[in-house]
Amino acid sequence: MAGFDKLTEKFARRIARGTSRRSMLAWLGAGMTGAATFPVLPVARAATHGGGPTHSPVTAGIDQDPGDRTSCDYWRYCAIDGFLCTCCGGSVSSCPPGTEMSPITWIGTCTNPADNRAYIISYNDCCGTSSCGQCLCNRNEGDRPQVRPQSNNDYNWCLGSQSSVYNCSTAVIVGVALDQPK
Amino acid sequence: MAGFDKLTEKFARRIARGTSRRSMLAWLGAGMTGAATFPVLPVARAATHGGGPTHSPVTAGIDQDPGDRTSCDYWRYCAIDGFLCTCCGGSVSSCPPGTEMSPITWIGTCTNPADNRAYIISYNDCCGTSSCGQCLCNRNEGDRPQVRPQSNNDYNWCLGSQSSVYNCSTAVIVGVALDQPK
Amino acid sequence: MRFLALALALSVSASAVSAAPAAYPTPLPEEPIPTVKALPKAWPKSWVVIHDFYFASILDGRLAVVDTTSANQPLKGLVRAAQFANSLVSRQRGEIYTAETFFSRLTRGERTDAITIWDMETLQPKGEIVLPGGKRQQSVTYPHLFQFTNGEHWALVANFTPAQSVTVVDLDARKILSEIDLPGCAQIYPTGERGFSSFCADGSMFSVTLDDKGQVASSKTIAKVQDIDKQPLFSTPAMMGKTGWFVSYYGQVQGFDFSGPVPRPLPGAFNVGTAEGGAPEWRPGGWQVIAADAKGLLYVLMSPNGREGSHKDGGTEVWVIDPAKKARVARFPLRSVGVAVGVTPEDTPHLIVARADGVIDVHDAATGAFVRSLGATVAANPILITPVP
Amino acid sequence: MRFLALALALSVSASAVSAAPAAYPTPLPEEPIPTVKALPKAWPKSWVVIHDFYFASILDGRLAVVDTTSANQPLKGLVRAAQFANSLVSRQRGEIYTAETFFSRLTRGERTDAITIWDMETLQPKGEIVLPGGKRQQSVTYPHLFQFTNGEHWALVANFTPAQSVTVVDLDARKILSEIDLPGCAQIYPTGERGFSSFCADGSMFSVTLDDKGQVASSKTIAKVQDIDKQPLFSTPAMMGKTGWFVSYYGQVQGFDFSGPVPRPLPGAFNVGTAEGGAPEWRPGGWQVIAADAKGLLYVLMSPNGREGSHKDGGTEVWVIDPAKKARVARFPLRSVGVAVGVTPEDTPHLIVARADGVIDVHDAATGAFVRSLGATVAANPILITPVP
Repeated sequence: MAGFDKLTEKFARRIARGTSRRSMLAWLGAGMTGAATFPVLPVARAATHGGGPTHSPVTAGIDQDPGDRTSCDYWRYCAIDGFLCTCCGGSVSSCPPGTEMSPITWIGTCTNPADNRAYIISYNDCCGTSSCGQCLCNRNEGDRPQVRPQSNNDYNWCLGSQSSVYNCSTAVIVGVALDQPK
Repeated sequence: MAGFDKLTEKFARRIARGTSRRSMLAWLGAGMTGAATFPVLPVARAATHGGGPTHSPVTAGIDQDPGDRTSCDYWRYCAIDGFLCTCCGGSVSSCPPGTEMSPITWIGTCTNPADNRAYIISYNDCCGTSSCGQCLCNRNEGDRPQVRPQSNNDYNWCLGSQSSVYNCSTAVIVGVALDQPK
Repeated sequence: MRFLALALALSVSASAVSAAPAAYPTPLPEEPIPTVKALPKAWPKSWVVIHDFYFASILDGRLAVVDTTSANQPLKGLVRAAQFANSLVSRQRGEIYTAETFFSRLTRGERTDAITIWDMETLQPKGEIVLPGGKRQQSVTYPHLFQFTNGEHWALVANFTPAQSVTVVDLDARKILSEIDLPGCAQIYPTGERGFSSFCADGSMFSVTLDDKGQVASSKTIAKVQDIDKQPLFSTPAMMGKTGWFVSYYGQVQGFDFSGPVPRPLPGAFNVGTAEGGAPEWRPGGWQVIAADAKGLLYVLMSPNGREGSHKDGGTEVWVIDPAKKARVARFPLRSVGVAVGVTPEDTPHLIVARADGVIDVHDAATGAFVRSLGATVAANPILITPVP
Repeated sequence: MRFLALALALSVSASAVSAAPAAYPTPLPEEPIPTVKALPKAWPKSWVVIHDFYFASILDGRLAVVDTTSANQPLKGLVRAAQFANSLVSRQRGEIYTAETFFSRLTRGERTDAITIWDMETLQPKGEIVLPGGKRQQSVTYPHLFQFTNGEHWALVANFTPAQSVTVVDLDARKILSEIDLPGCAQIYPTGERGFSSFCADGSMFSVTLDDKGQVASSKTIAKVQDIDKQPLFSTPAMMGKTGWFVSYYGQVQGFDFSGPVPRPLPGAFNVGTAEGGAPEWRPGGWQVIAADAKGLLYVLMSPNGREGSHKDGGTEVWVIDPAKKARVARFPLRSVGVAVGVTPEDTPHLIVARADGVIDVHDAATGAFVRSLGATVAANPILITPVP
């Protein structure tokens, strides 16, 4: 396992240094035992609410990335499991102030309904602050048992971080998939 | 303050030894700066629910002590503030397994609608387990600002206990008031 | 003391004698302080332990001890289960074990992993066994991340850093015996007298026997016990003695005999079947989707909206399966979407259903008839139901 | 590594190229990892800090940093406020302070009380000051259990064991300066340049000036500043500069000038008045029932069901009071029962109402008109609203 740990550590350090996405994906392609984000509340999708009873959607502002990022239905959340950082002080791709973004996490593949491309989405968790409590969302397209960590969203991936306490989850575009999701 | 601390300690030890209620009340009458139990959720009374959507009441089984002890309306709860131990694995006068009963607490005076007597009620908190989360109840008849600790239910009285973590509140009869509540 | 004296004077002034009605010549008796309830030494077979994942504060998770016969006071007590905890209950040892994680400043600071030992009568902690390395696996709670072996004298704890390993703990001596690397494998299924098996990422099962020091005595790989792409098995089986019955995302049922030193996949996997009303089809769905009773029947939580990704959505029916006949013998409609099921070992067994809205419903296990609801009164996020064997 | 290699092989296999529509020739850009948001160095005047008491897990309380202008993303971040915590915000120091309590095993074990120092831009902890003695007062959060003095270079922490005292903390040197016994007195109202006052159980006020070492330089008792039996004052005043405006359970308004070394009760207490529709009468009700704006008006949360014990029930109207005229100048109906009120220091001030159902509503402070609701999206149990001065 030493080899795997070293790989993970190396990956974490690369991300910390802000290495380009391209090189990261190349590395991923070379074969990372990805791993998952976080909890599941069964039927959490129904329970999820947005920023308020009748609020305007939080959007990218461009037609190519459609949908309300405070809604569990947003396309990037196809395999997310947890509180949406967009409702917690962060955004779809950034952690709230006061937290630390987990350096590694699991990678999903979601199809953007606007451009019909399959994007590789990294569900990095935000760590070190307790449960955000807002916009709980659980979707499991492509989720598989824990024996396949790179395809399972039940792990707490606040793991490479200083604290393992979980706050919320992001859904970061890290590239376009070479292939379509199954 | 040393004198006060000593008194408090002595009181705690007496209770721990199970000294008779009579001697305790005599001591109280001699003048304890009582002190309060615990939190307030404004309008918590409305939010309180019993053991289930349509459950049978939890009663004393005698006409002289009427009412559902899982309901915030029960007569002994006239100045309680917190989760009802009756819904948490304890009872109206005992703490749930796994907790420790706070040795001292604040004393309210509630009128029993059956016998029309004013009883002295001790709202001992149960401590060492996290928030029970069931049957939150806040009533404030006779509650006064914190400057009068013996009449204020906002203090956490998990204080003489090993842990100050609050679980739920009891409402124990410790005697009949010499006088009626105001 | 000046202010104190004044306060005391004020407290005494708040009073004026009343006459009690003749109907009740004697006041209600004084009640003793302190009083803390205890539980029976032998818990009734109608009691279950419900794991409350506590999403609103995952670091403050808990176990609820629940009397399923009581509609008005079902909650008998809470046991701490902090930060993605796992738990075990041992009737023979009279103890509950929680594998937990703590930080010195609640959310930050120094991390400590430990097994806490709780007495089943008092629910008080009796001790702890610190787990070294800060590597305990944190996941939404799966039962098979923390298991007994060696006749409940030892416990096995799953680690994930993401390196995978298992820590072997001597519960009698309260000490760590060993750590066993488990690259590419997950979950712990006790196997034989002293050992365990795990599912591995290539679809095989890896099995270990332990010596009396907790070291690996032998190990074996059984190839192709599952096809993770085509029939991924839910990680949590229904246990019938030492036989584990697993169900796949698509309803395939596969048994494993864990009684010997090496697990034995039972021949003749079969499907729970289909039914009308699926949109698009019926599939197992929920967190704890399968349970067993003492008669040898399986209870599978089923969703009519089965599709890719629906496997954690919960179900609206429970299908009763006889694995001996490889056939479905009944369909029980639920009152709402269930996420976890368990069957009590009572003389008249009950099917306990934890619903997505937090409500616990009790059904007759033989007929599926609704018996009572406990309301949403024991747990915020009930995700596992553990009958006490 | 055998299993790992297999897992990797599987992960790569999950894929098949698709054509993107001509409408979007370029894919969405990759986004950087890690990314953590920061807050502006100078928080807008529309932001408030809302204390979430978090009843479901009191040990996991928190502060919500809230942008009251945003209906769809009002929550800007959370700051830990563990176990009956208190907090302070200093714009001039760019720091938030939380006075908290921790146990080494979440609910049990060794207790540590500490002030945690948080950076207002990053919401990251910058350090802590351990409070000795395990005596920090734990109550439902009152602002005046933790206060600044000495130009925000020092903080004062209320203790309750139930012996009452105040710990004086040097925030610059991050050390404890002294502990001052306060028998029979409660709450901390900063007074003069370096000192504080407290209400005492006999209705007096006790006032202390501190020397440059944090020791008592002088003290004074002002007798009969309130009649606790007849007009008990809510402990939390509305501050207008160094004048604190308190309201009683029955609507009596009393000002105190805390600018000098000794507090000065302002002459001419008056009542917020009465109105039709009370059943039996209008009284102040809620947790934080009074707020002030920059123009010198007071906003008092009023319940139409005023009676003994109603003082924490929340209110359905806010009455605007001009203390200079000693008169009510407006009545604002709320959309639901409010439990806490605050007024922002914006150019166009807003009245922020925390409701019993957790919803935060924003009204125009001048007219009372409803402006927007933030929904129940920032706190489970919002009980205090702190505008950032």
